Amino acid sequence: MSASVKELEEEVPSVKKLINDPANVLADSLVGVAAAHPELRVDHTNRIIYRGEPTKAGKVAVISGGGSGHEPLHGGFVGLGMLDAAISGEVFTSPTPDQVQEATKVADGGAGVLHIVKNYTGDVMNFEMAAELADAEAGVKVETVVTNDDVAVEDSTWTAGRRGVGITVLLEKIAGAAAEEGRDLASVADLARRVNASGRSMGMALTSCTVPAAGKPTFDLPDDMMEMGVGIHGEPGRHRVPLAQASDIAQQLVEPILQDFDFTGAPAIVMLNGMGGSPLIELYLMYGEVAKILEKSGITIARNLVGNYITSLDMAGCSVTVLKADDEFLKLWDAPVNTAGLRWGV
Amino acid sequence: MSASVKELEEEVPSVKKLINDPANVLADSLVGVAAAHPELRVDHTNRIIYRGEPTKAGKVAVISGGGSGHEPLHGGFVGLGMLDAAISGEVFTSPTPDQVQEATKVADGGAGVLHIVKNYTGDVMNFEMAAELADAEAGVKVETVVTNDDVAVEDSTWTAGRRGVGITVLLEKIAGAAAEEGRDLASVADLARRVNASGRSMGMALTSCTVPAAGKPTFDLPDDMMEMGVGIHGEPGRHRVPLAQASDIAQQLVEPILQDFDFTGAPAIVMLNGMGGSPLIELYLMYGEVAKILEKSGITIARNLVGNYITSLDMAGCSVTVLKADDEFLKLWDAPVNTAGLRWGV
Amino acid sequence: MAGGTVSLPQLVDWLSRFSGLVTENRTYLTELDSAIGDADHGANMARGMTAVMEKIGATPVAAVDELFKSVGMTLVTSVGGASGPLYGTFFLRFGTTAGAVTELDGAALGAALRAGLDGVVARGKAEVGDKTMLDAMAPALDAFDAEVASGADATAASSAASSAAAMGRDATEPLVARKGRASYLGERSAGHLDPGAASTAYLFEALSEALA
Amino acid sequence: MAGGTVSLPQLVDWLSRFSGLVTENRTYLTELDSAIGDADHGANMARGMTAVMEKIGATPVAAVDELFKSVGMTLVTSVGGASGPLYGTFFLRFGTTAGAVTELDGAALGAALRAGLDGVVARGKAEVGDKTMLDAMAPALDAFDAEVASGADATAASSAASSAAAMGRDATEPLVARKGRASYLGERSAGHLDPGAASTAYLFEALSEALA
Ligand SMILES: Nc1ncnc2c1ncn2[C@@H]1O[C@H](COP(=O)(O)OP(=O)(O)O)[C@@H](O)[C@H]1O
Ligand SMILES: Nc1ncnc2c1ncn2[C@@H]1O[C@H](COP(=O)(O)OP(=O)(O)O)[C@@H](O)[C@H]1O
Ligand SMILES: [Mg+2]
Ligand SMILES: [Mg+2]
Ligand SMILES: [Mg+2]
Ligand SMILES: [Mg+2]
Repeated sequence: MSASVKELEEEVPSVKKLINDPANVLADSLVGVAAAHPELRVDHTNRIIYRGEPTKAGKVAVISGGGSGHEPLHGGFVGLGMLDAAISGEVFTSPTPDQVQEATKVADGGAGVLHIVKNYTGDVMNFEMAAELADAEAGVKVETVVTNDDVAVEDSTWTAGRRGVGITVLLEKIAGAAAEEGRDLASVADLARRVNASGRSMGMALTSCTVPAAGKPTFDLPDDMMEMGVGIHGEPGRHRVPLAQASDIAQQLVEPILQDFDFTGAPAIVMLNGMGGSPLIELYLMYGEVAKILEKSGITIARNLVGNYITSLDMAGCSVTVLKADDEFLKLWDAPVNTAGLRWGV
Repeated sequence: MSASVKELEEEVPSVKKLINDPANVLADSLVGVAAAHPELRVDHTNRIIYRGEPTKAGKVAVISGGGSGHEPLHGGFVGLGMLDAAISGEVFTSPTPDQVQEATKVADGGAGVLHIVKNYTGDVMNFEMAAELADAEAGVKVETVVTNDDVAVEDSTWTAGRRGVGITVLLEKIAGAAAEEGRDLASVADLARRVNASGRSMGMALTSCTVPAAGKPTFDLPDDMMEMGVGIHGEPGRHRVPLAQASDIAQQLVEPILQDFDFTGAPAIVMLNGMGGSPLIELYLMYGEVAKILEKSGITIARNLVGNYITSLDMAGCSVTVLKADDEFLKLWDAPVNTAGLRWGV
Repeated sequence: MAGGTVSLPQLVDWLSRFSGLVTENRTYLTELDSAIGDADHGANMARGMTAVMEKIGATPVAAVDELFKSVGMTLVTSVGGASGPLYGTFFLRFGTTAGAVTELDGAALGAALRAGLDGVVARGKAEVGDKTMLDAMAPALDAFDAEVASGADATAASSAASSAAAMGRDATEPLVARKGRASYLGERSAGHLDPGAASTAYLFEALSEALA
Repeated sequence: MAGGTVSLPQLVDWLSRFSGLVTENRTYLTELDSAIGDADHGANMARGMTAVMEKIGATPVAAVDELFKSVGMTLVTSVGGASGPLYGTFFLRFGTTAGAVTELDGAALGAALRAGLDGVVARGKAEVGDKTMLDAMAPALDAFDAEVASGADATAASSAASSAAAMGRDATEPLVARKGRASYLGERSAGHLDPGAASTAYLFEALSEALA
């Protein structure tokens, strides 16, 4: 017997969550999505959320997906001016190639499909296999953009590279608007890569999230500590540091972003994102602190988002995303969008 | 000396929140609101959020307010088609009469002002004093609607009556749309009272919220228990019951609502509201369960909202609001609204 | 106490001691409010009475009505919640009834306190037994009046009122709340002291100490 | 073991034991993944191998390639994450290399396992020392091949592979991760076992037990 074999532990149903069987969280939640959004179409077998209408012939389809637990990302961004489909994996587990392939085939309007993939080993591999399959089996042209905006992770050719986090939200909006305008696949993919290259994010956590199937917090955090540079899967951050005031936290989030990329000389789109467990009153407070620092650094904020957009279940904490925006980005940002999670102009 | 005198306890700054001084949470948060929403006007002295443009002459002003900690309520609902102003008190503490009076005077466009007040002793008294002052000092005509939709509280003429909770969100939308249409004060107030009379809510908590100034959870809840009939201020609920599955929780929320009021014979607007600390994946899951039960009871859901709309800081849990809707309510519901928290049609 | 009357500085001392008591015991008051309310009564009272002491310090007054109008308005405009209008109304009515004087004898003090209590009833529509601050205030006033009626001075009357208020506070424990936020708990509100009754007990404790 | 070869039922037994081990130890695997990952490796492997056993039970196969194509595809389509494509590719390549046979001798088993490992490398682009499942898989295969080269049968080779995999798993503890989710922790990833290396140690433990 292996030294590490543990007793078979009984599944305790007492995890404090609004769920039935922890194994069915995703499936059960999609039932609610379908009930709440008759304007969308939900494929429960493949866990795919589509727009109600099929992709217009000739329009590039923009699709994304990943593990669930980050809602409203991605399903909440399906609709006019943003995504054509979103594929959900299990909580914090990327979807499988067959799911992605199905969404790719169905969403394709003949002009090809853009895959927006957050840079995690699992996501990249599963989308890669799906793109290979979709091309081979259905002849669908796929371009992939991998987001990797998280400055908390040191980059190097020897590692898995940086995580894709907040920029994914902004990119889905901007690329979605470009596709809606009728641009071709190469141009939408190029735009998406430029958005990714111009954006940086940094996150922090006050508490851990709890994965339903695990039934307890992913990490323990003493009452007087916080995790800086945390991801969106309850991965512990790079540094555990003493709890600080909002103004200090803002400084610790913004500084590495500004050190990593030159944001001067153009307006910025800024997102102050909640991790899921922090109340809105705190997120606005944090946005105030972040805006102060950015403006002191000579950066003009042209647009902003404050709220829960790319979450980590019930984790308390927040992240900051800054996108250096040219006129094209701003115009596409302002274009109409009609999704459960973002809506304006319609 | 009194027997209950306790040692002066030092303010521990280690509460896990994105805040600076716990005494300044509201003021600091309003700085962020002002920075994030250039389309709004924030009076930091009186803690009032106004629309960017003054109330059109002849339009009834619809204003609301209450303790903070329930965001997006009320400030997130200021804008075209909904509120003209929102007044914030300290966390869970109603605003003072002078604040309300100031908002009333400023928001008045000559056609009078509707006060939307949630039924809590403090809110009712402070708004009452404000209305007296506004009428006496400035001659502003004020009508008040007090929401009291919480079926968790037994009603009687001997008590403070039922709390105002979720219906407040729906009422602010519908009354705001009616005011935007140009209806007069009496008609908007009458409509608002009809909305309140046709709606019922019930809430529950998995965990307590933590008031920043208190620095620790308002109530302790064992791992295997939940509070049924909880309010939005971390008041303990009416019953502490064993933790249950989402489908059971939905049953325990919907049953008392349906027992209290006859919802058959008309379509319903249903809100599945998050208390602030529960992730969206769980709220959608709960909505699916609630929708199932309502449909089984013969109720057709015509419109819905799923998300954090009237919260209790970082409390995990949810509430259900059902509004029996006639064609007038539905038409006004669908009218354009452009606020930070609700937006469509524009 | 000169000639059995209460002076303006003594009344200021009352407020100062009340401010001290609610500030020192803010955590305790908030804990009481956590059990059957929304965990803010200590913060509310401390914020309000700190504002009152600042206001009084900045703008000295010449008469009792002026003092308490300022106290009442400061509470009304700085506290919010239920306690703001209630304590605010208490002090506003107290001042109006006391009038433009510089000292109060026992009977005049009793009349002013009684007017304050009536203001609380008018504003909050609670009755004795509803598990509110009234349950400390009403017995305190009854004790005060009885002492004055039997010839005692303001000092002795205040001391009796303080004891009665403390007993009234303790007597709220078994009650089921019918007014205020605790009423939402129904039967579950029994077994806890009412936070407003506890702060009202401090109000009379402060009065008694100021006149001692 | 007839004639020193491994039969189809023994290979099914291997899978069944692997399924048992990851399911029994799902909490342990998830705990390892909590420390340096996202707390799902146990759930992922248990979900995948349960699906595999259901699939195998429902559709009996006649040859090794058929069996492992089915296993690989089931893992790819039911697991997701990093482990789904990696273990899926491992078994797909294993089957392709083993071919349409009904039994494998030690050398053939070694070649099939090696092809699986090459598939993991091709898919994940990790190297030994990156703190991944490779750090258990590579020494296991090296030990297997060395045993076969020195004339041992599949049973002995598998037993050696199992020990080497366990040692490789344990050796991941001090490493700083350079691939997978743990790499985001940088230096903080040191001091913890890699969850994928732990599940791979179960893979070889299961093989050794099935052939014992
Ligand atoms: N209608 C009322 N009449 C008298 N006192 C009341 C009434 N309602 C509430 N109170 C008192 O107010 C206290 C609560 O004050 P506080 O916590 O500051 O306000 P809130 O309940 O608005 O949070 C209660 O403990 C009770 O003594
Ligand atoms: N590039 C890679 N090559 C080989 N193995 C890898 C690679 N990336 C991750 N792994 C393995 O996968 C394991 C994690 O699997 P799992 O937790 O199921 O997936 P995820 O990381 O997507 O949540 C790691 O412990 C590691 O052994
Ligand atoms: Mg995962
Ligand atoms: Mg309060
Ligand atoms: Mg209170
Ligand atoms: Mg994992």
